[in-house]
Amino acid sequence: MVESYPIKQVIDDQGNVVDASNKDLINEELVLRAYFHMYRIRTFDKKAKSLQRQGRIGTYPPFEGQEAAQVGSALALGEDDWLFPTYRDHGAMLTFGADMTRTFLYWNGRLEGCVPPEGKHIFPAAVPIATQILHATGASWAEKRKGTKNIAIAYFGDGATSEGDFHEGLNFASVFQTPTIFFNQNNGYAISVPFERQMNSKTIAQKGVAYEMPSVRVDGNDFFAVFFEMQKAVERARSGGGPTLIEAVTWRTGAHTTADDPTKYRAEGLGQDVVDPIIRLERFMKNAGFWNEDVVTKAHLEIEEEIEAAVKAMESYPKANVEDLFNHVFAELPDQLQEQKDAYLHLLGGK
Amino acid sequence: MVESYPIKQVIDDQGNVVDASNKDLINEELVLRAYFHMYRIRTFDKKAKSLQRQGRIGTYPPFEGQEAAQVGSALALGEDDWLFPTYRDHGAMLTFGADMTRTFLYWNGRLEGCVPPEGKHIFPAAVPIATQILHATGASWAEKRKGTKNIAIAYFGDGATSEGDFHEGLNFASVFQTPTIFFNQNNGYAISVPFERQMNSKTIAQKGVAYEMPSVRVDGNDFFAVFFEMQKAVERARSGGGPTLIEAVTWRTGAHTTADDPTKYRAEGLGQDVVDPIIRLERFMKNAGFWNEDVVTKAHLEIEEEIEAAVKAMESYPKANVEDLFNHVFAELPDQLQEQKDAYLHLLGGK
Amino acid sequence: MTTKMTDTKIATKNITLIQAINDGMKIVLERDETTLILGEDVGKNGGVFRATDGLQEVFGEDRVIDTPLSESGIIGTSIGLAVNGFKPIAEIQFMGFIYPAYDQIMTHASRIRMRTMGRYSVPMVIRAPYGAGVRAPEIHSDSAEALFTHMPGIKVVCPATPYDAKGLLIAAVEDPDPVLFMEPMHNYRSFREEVPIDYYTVEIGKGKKRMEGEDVTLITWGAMVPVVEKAANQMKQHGISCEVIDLRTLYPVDERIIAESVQKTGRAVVIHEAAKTGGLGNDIVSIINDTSFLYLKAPVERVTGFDVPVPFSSLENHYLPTVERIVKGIEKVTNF
Amino acid sequence: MTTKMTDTKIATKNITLIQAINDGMKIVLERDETTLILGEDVGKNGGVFRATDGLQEVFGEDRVIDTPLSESGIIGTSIGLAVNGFKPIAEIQFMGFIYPAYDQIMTHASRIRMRTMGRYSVPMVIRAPYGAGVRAPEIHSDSAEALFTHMPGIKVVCPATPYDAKGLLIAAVEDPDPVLFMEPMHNYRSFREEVPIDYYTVEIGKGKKRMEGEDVTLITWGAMVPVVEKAANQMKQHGISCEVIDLRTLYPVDERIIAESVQKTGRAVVIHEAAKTGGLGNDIVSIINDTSFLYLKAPVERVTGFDVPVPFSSLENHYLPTVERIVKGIEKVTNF
Ligand SMILES: Cc1ncc(C[n+]2csc(CCOP(=O)(O)OP(=O)(O)O)c2C)c(N)n1
Ligand SMILES: Cc1ncc(C[n+]2csc(CCOP(=O)(O)OP(=O)(O)O)c2C)c(N)n1
Ligand SMILES: [Mg+2]
Ligand SMILES: [Mg+2]
Repeated sequence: MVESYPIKQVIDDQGNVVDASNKDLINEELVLRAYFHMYRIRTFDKKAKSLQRQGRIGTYPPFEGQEAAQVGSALALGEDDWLFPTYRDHGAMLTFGADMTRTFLYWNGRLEGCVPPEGKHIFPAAVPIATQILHATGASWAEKRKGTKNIAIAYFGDGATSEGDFHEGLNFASVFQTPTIFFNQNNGYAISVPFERQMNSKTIAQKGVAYEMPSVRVDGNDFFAVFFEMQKAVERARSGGGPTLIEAVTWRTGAHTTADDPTKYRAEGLGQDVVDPIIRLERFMKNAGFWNEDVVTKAHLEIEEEIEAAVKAMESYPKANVEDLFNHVFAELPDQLQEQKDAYLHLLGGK
Repeated sequence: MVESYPIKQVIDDQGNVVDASNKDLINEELVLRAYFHMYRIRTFDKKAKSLQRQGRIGTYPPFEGQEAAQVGSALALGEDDWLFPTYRDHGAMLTFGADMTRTFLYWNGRLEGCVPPEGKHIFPAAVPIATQILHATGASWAEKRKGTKNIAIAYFGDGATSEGDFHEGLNFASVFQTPTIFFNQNNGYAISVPFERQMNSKTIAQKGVAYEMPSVRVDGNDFFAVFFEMQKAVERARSGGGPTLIEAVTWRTGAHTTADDPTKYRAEGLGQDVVDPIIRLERFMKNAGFWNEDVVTKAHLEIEEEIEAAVKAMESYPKANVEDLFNHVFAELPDQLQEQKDAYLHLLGGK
Repeated sequence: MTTKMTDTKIATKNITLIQAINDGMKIVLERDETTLILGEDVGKNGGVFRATDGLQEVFGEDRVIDTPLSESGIIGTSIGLAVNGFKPIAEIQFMGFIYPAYDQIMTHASRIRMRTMGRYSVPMVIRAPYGAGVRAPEIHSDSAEALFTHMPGIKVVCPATPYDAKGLLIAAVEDPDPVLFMEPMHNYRSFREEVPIDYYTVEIGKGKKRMEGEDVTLITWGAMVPVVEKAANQMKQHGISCEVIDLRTLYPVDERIIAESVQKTGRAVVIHEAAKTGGLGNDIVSIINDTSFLYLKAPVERVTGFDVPVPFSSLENHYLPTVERIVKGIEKVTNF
Repeated sequence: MTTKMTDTKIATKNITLIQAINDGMKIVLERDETTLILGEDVGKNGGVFRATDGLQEVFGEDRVIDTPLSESGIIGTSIGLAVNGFKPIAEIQFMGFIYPAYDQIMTHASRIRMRTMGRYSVPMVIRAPYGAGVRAPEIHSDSAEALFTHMPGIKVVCPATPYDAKGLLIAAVEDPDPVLFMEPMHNYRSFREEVPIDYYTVEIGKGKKRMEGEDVTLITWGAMVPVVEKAANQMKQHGISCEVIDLRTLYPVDERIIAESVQKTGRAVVIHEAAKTGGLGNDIVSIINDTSFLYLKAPVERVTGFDVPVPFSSLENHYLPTVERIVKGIEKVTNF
């Protein structure tokens, strides 16, 4: 089966173009956007890890190594599309337009982190694995029913494919031909469990066969491969062609979360041959004449400033409001809950 | 995909041999066993429907039309194998050695119907769809761990493939290479929902690809096709080759259950071209010289007597014992439950 | 089913509970084009109980949707539809088959408003026939309300009569939050009632006094209501006057109606089908403990299903609270 | 972790609750070769909390098994293993992820003995870390005991201390029926205790009096035990003497220890993390109502989580019962 799903690549590890079919589409604007976003979320990720180490935010799941997959997919979306992320996809969320301060807030245990900017369809990250796959199917089905051309993307990992909701979601999407993209980041691990123990199949793409769903396997560390395959899937979905399953083969460079110790289960040196997606893009930029030191330096500065500002905003954010414990459970609080709230606020006030 | 899964057939609708590769294996003993069991469970099924109409048993799910699939699969099992049926597989259960009186009792709302004969590994029919697929995986895994050559078969319908447990079961089986046979009876309907609305794939067999699991599509109304493909799967499982998915394409001749009215959802005449599996076997027997009027008549009589005796035994069975409401919830009743039991028995006694 | 004009000029018809539910759905599908029906066999077949009978013919396959056999799938996609502008009415064929969807309801349907501070919400109704006593196969007869009253973020409703069924169903669909709508199978066709032909609602969160009484308060809901009324009538003959309360909504429970009644009678019996331990009866005991402690003349009695799985049909009548057991319970509190 | 001989010559070691659980599993894996451990990350990684640390090294990949990420799969295959001669100890990584397996537990694990009149049974332990207060992400902090105490056919156990954890775990594995073993994450490493090195069991179904008192009975379990003890100590300074009961088993509950204590003190406060409505606290109120009505000097008070989803970590300390809220509860019953 694995032969039926060759890994699509546009640039190789050295940044050389290996598939020139989309060459015309690779222009400066695209390259710089890709670089900017990948560098931006990488810097965010580093900052978040460092904040966690300093106890300034809570447990944090880094996505280092998956930037090409997250940026390549998110940049292929349109303004009005829907994004259903996991806890590891804040890179994609930020690229798609999530607020950075709120993203930090989320990882600091703040409800506000779940609220997307007005008009942006970004669902809060799904923590129970694979559940969001059904929400994306439903939300994109709603778009189809409304007669729009909007689509939804569901992000999920290799481990998520073992859950029943993965299967039920893909089946619903294929039966109702919803405009949904099932975007898998196969980063080799589900916490400590390697891909080979998660499933007996050599690819995730082949799981599309069960649903007669178009599927494709791409090099998830190759921004262009991800972006162009995403574009195809987006186009198919928008034009009524139904869902697509994309397997982006990538690698989780770091730990599962800041609470995880990969040396417990990952042989030393494993994955060292994986070329970092940003280095790969840089190599391509240099090879292909897109590298402009001034532009890059300016972008770095801009990004650092943005992140510093977001950290500051997160840390000076008004304290969590106790009332939010109660206020959003229902549109209108039932009497019992109102009483519980009143009594508790009274107790706090009486301190 | 459908081309990759041609429907395996040994005899055609007219009872002619179309695939002679197993011809040597078709001997009188096998043919007569097949005929006996198919006729036996058909007669049971008819009796059960009639008992239900007379209010002598409760709601009943007939399996008419699926006899070749159920007998063909069950006869390929060994004494010590495990059978995990659904509510529609009492044909397979009876063939494998379930007690007929108890089978009637089950459909009369009696707990006793779930208890297999001593030493026979027959699980009670799973009512929540697809759940038994995981039990079969676990029980056969246990056999593998014990180092036996025993296997387990899980029966399930086309509708069951939509449940998460179907997916999780096949994934576990393929990861742990358990000796499990996933035996699907694709009878065209899940109550009123036709196959084409249950899934977008044209076959169920192709779902094996997701798990890199050998799978095959057989004519489920052709006893020999089912039996020989089952034998292959059994052999593979016993010899450490892991699980197999079998799609037996068949047809539910009657209603979903005696409470169902298929005219609500099934166009008149639909399925009328399906040749009854018993007629098909009879044609083969006549064509191939296995038909012996005396033997057949004797078998019919024997079967009728057995069924009459079982009905009698069911109807003269001791009344349901109230204590059974409490006795088997735990190995030892907790105090609270013992009190509930005592109080209730006291109340009944005080009448 | 003949139309009738009552004094107040509201046109009514004499229908069963299941017809009332069908009627309620028809009205909401007509009034609000964002409403959808999803479930197994709800379309062509009109539901295994005929609750959605005829609706697909009127509203099309696009709004009355036969789904694959997958409860988590039904609820999960309904959540996606609900956050994006639709109001799904999802049918779970029997309440005993809601468990595969428990995760989606528990971690998403009930939490999305909270998690997004109101940005997204899930205005969805989950319909589920529940309860024993109709000789159904295994697992078909569970009463799982307590698994949902304990789940913050979802309301739980359970009508006992055709009138309440229609009015509560429409209210549930209009509710901005998820509502589990439990339907007493046993009452589906057991009696008829005059029900307004047109749109009306019954307020969620309000119980109803079905019988006035002085000596004991009987608190119940759903399929148990007629059984409790029978017991109350029987007690009348023995000179004991029972007040019968049908809770109708199981979350949020109408605490006031309970407290007012128990403060009058000083005695209470709670009756439900589900197992005693962990059952909603315990919550009622707590409410009485909290609100009416000093009024109580006897411990509150619970007459419920036993702490055993709902049994096979041959034993289900032993499992269900009977008039006799309820009478015993009433005698216990009156003789205390 | 030094070995120590007590007076009675039982060798003990001073370990945390999570070490005690690890120790308990090691002992059962040694004693009974039909025991298996299954779960996500339980093997090489030794569990996300290190509960199974080192066990795969000792017992091999064949007995300490990393499974695919699929809770229904873990429980469903464990059921198959259990009916066919094995004793699976299935880990659910956090209790908030048990919901996808709810169907398998509800319709099979808990019912198979009943359905087959004892022919088949499911001697399985489901381990699940639960509770808030450790700044975990969303859904990781649920306390879902009431969803299982209401499920006939399964026992529910919840230790608060290292000693009880090991003894109850071994008892759970030896129990012939399924046992849900809830582990208070908050207490995993918060304190140590002398625990016998060797095999011992703590009886399932028996609570434990942690403090003797005269004025009020405080009933709790798991992670709330230390908080309640703190409150009790604080009350002592105000001249109010509290009896503290750690239930340890949540089904079947030790009704006697509750009744005896409340009949002595005449007052009770139940404390738990889960939401108030539908929480186990209501069952305790009912038990007191049934057994000790005439002894009660005040309504039983419940100090619990609010009827809201367990919140994000920034608000979890407001959600959890605090010493202050418990003190208020005690004052309420003593000042009634
Ligand atoms: C239903 C459920 N079970 C278990 C967990 C605990 N858990 C969190 S992340 C994770 C691994 C997920 O692996 P994968 O899907 O590959 O995504 P990745 O973390 O690699 O991005 C697990 C087991 C969970 N969040 N939800
Ligand atoms: C979890 C669950 N959901 C719904 C049902 C109700 N139900 C009983 S049989 C059935 C259809 C099953 O179809 P299929 O798997 O094709 O088997 P068949 O009945 O055709 O043999 C349904 C929906 C159930 N038993 N369990
Ligand atoms: Mg992964
Ligand atoms: Mg079918």
